[in-house]
Amino acid sequence: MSTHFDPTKHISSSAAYPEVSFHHHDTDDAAFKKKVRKTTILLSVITIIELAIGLAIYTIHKGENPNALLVLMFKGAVCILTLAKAYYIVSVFMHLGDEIRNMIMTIVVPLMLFIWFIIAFVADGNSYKNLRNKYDKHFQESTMPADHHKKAEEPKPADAGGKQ
Amino acid sequence: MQTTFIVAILVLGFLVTFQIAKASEYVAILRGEERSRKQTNKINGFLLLVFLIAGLIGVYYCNEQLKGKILGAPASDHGVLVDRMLYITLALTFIVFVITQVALFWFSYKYQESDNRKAYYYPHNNKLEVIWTVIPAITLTVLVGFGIFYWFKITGEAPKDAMQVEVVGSQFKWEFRYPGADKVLGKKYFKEINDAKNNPLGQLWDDPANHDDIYVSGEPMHLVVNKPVKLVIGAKDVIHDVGLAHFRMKMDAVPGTPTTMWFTPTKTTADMKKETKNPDFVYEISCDQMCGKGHWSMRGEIIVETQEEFDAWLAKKDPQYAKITPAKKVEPAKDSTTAPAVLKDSVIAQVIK
Amino acid sequence: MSEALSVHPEIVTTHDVHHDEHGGGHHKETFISKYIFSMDHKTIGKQFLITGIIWAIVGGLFSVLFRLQLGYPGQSFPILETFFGHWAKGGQIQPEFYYALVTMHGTVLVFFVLTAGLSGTFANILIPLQIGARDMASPMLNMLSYWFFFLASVIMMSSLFIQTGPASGGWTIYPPLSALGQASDGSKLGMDLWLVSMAMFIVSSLLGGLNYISTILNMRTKGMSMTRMPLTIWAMFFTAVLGVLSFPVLLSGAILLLFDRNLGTSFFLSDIVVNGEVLPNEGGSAILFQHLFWFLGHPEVYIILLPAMGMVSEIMSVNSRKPIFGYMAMLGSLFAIAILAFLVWAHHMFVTGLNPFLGSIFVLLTLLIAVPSAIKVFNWLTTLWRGNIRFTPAMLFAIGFVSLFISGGLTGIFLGNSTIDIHLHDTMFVVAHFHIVMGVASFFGMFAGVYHWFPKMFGRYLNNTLGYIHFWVTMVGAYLIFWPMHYEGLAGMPRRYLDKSGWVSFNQFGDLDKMITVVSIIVFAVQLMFVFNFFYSIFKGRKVTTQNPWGANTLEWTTPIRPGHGNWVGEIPEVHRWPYDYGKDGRDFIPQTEPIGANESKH
Amino acid sequence: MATTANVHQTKWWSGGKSPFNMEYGKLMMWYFLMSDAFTFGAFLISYGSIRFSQNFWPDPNVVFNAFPGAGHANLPLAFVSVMTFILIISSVTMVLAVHAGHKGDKQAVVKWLAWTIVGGLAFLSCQAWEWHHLITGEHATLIDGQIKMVGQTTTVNPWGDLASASAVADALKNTSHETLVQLVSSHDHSVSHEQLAGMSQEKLISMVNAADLHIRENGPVAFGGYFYGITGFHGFHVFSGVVINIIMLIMTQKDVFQKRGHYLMIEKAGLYWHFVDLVWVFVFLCFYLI
Repeated sequence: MSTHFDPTKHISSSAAYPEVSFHHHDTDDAAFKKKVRKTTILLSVITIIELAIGLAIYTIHKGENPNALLVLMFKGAVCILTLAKAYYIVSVFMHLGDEIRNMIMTIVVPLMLFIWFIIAFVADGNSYKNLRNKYDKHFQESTMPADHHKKAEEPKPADAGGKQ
Repeated sequence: MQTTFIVAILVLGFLVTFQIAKASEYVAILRGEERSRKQTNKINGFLLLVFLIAGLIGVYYCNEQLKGKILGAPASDHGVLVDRMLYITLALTFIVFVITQVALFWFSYKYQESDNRKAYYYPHNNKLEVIWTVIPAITLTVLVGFGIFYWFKITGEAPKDAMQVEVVGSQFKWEFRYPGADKVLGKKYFKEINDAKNNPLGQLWDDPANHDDIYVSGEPMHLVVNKPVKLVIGAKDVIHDVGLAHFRMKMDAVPGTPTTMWFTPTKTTADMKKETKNPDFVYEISCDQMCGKGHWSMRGEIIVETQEEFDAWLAKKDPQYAKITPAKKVEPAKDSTTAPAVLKDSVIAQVIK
Repeated sequence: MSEALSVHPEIVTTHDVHHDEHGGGHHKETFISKYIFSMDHKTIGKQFLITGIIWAIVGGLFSVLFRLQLGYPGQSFPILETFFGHWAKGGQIQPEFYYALVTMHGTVLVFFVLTAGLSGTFANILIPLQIGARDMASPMLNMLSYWFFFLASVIMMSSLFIQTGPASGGWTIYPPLSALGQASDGSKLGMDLWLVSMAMFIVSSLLGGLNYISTILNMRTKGMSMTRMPLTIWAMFFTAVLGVLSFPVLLSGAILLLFDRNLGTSFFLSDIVVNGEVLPNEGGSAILFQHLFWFLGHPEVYIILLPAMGMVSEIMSVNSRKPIFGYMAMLGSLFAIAILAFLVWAHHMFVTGLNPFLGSIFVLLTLLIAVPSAIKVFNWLTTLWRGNIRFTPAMLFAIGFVSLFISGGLTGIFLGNSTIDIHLHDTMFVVAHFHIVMGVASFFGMFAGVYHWFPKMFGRYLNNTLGYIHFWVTMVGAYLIFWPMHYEGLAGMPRRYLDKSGWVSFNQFGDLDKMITVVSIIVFAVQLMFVFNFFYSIFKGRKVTTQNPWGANTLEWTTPIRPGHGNWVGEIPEVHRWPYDYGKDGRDFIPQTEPIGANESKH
Repeated sequence: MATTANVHQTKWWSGGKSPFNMEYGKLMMWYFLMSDAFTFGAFLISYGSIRFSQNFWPDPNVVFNAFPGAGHANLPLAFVSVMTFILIISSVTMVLAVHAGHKGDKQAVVKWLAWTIVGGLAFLSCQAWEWHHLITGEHATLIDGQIKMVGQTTTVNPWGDLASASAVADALKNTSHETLVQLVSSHDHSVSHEQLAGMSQEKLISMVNAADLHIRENGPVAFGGYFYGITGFHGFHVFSGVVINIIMLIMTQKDVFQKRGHYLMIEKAGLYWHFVDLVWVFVFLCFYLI
């Protein structure tokens, strides 16, 4: 990675332009460590909550009448928690929060593209599912989960664990 | 020999051109670069004007020559919408085309370098810029509005009484399936596709809806004039595309994902033969999506006819099921009705085999 | 340190001292370090340009070959068999060969010529020179960028020589065709090589793009604020942003396709029976690949077009002796185009069974692009208005660019409208449209750039007379080839058909196809003449004797006639004004380096 | 006009200095990570698209329920939470290494980098175990009308919907003798494997307790492709991150950064490492949680 243009030699000599400084200002040791500790704990707590929700979804699925809406809400909650986690990692661990606004914007703004990217792809996937279900009845019958149309035929088994 | 000759001519022409070019460079230096630059400037300014005029005449001439070859009036109701949209767009864009091209070349010619004139320092004019942001925006709103209106009409739900035909593409042929008397296309599964077992589309025989389905291949698809038809489109191997130039319709045939299109043919093949004065006229299905080395020859035909003609044609066809029935031990219709719906069709098919 | 360089011109000296500490081969200026593994952005730019020219000859030759088939289907050209053996059995181009040719023509010209050869060349040459930097942010990565491109070239080139031939499923390589060796010979080894080559190409493009972005943002000389940058630089900047954000998506698609081909996965494959063989794959989506492909593919169109737009703006202003009209509007429209480029990809997929509602949103977003495009055209026209225009070959190509951009842009309004696209999708209309607006127009931008900056690159001029012949034949030829082609498309004639004589609906254009073939051969010959002019003039061209031959304002003309590595001798000049002060206050031009005068009028 | 456009920001944007107050290398790293985010984004979004095109998708709690050394115990998400914590902790050690670099504290940099490398290697080992477990663990699955013992691969997915009893009954007739032996011995431990092997097909079928087996159909096969593809691509990033960190460690040991007077390289390596953690957060979300 080293190039013959080595920036490092000259950074110290940048005193003529005091605003050009490549050093972070959070050198206050105690405050920094406290911030890192806080973030670590926060990330851990969020992860634990996520796991709890994951297990809750599992329990709901095992139950007699899975509540689709509740599962969906749980899943939405997990997504939001994940975004919160991502925010803390980027902002604190990657120090983006300490950069100046210009920098933050050049990173955050392009990420907005993901919104339409995700919506369009997922909507399209969903639309193909609908097409198949409508015009390929065999596909629908052979892949639709049992509780939608097989229920009358057999009781839903309780244990879903895989066998080794 | 001929090739050698052509190459020789080209090389010779090139050498001559190059010598002239080299000489003109020297001449320019001798006569003074400034002077010769001004001269070439005049020539090129003039040529730009010539290009504009010749170009516009060329556009007119080209249209005169070729407008008769673009298939004439559409032969379906949706085709009328597509053509209308096309001509609306054409009218608007052609005006813009002429104005901007004329301005471009005229300005180039008019404002070519001259000692008598100084360039006008004109860095911006917000009012002008707003005007030519707003006008295109409004024009395009109109186009988008019409476009989406027609688009939803064309891609919307087919009428309830539409006849259904399944179209399946594979390298490099089209196959068709008519739903028969029950008007329902039976289920199919690609792993059942087996030409040797007379099952080219992978129909699942335990589905009674399949028993009257009529399979057609190696001959044209037949459609009824003025009766909406809904094509259910699929492919076996790679992506193909059902292109119906005369109906102005098109839809990809994608393996694994059924697609559909519907339209109402408004002219029978006989009508079109008269209209085009071509006794060999036939509606064609072109494959419009690159599908392998035979893509260019993946041709299907459609015959649009009256209801009576169609009925007579269909009556002569046997359902595909009839071709395999003698081989079967059990009476399949009964079998499939008694079998629990839970059973996977493929499993049943396996058992039957 | 180049960072620090631009910050403190005085450090330039340190820079030189610093060189020797590392003691790399670079400083000894051997042939290898100067011309081969050079880290000088100018040399790298020339490497991109020359590699691009070689590829353009190859890609152009392919088009001549398949045009022969299209113009003269059924006719035998024995010479073809001499050169291509069984690919042209009996002197006739075989279907496999035809499809290999069109696929490689598209791939080569879109990626290797118009992406690497155009934006790679001019981003490299112009960015440091026009923003006032000694080199790219990271010259090392910049060099690697070229060599990854070279590697990609070698791999792609090698695929032309294998037994089963190169990829031949169209340059868009839609699976399942591209995923199944059973379905097409071109989908065997050739396709793997295509994908690997593209992966290398993407790495190259990313290394380049990251460099361009950080250089433009971080290394502008003193006074070169963002709104004092020439439009070329803005165009290169948005081009790099487009590349950096969209090429990775193609990389993902390519990786998934490689998996489908070689590891038995089912990302894009489902329900397939090929030649009677039932494949086990279920659950994939063939259309998904098209989404991934066009998520790059559409921005790619602008990756090709934006640099041309930027250079045309600059050249037009210089040669009209007038400021570019509406600098901020030009900049805003570039920005709008860059944003919209990411949002409209599925307009290439209106007839894939795309959900009609989703389709209508894509129609709306697509036609929005026409607004910034219209602004650009009107602003170019106004730039010409009341100018004092010098028709250098570069200027002629710039005018030609605008003409082609109008023609091709307007047909885009047809195709972007899903209703019309139902009829025109995948017909010759599409071919005509994108060749005019993205192919020929971008080439015109590239030619304009080459003619304009050749003196800076090599210290000599290209031969003017050959330049004028080149322009006029290409301009007339481009319209003769592609204008009538629209009519074939309006007749519904599908693209990639090598012989239409068997079709009742499409066999009426035989004479037209002959004419197009003849013209395209002539145009190709004239391009060869340009290539000759290019290489001849590098060594024998008229020498540049003045530092600023075009009377231009931008910084590159403040460097020595043949600038060395580091570009400026002594300090990098400071910038005091925007680059478009032409004809201001009665002065022909005022370079960017000149401080604002006391009595100078405001604009 | 050009000069007055951004008066309040002139300080940053007017040229001659970095508008971000940032050295170019770090800037390039950031933008590289942006583009890498689009690579991963494209993978994950494709996965989403395919998932939304399916009627059925396996419940991750069912798929990922094993833990090393815990035998057949049903411990959904337990192992992956360990992996997640390993990565979070390694991210923290990296932060501390970067921080130590800011202070020029070589010993601390070495210490924290070493821990980060350990964390990365631990994560890779966990992933290796998980892949191995998924690929080799065999599950009785109804495929094409017969029951087969399969692992999770790119071509089969043993986590489909539960098969109906009648389908299983039909499928047993087509099932190979060997598979039947395995099926019986998996829940009937009273008979030895050799004895079972000697029994007839019919006898074995009668011994199979179909209701107890919970045989699943072949699930969506794209699941395996995406799981191995994306976690593999992420694992590749972790691996390259570990390599980068090892290089950084060696360079630190050799006082390269000390001589330069700063530890900016560590900072860039840190950005990469955190990005790997960031991606895992989303992989974790997409594959294990929802």
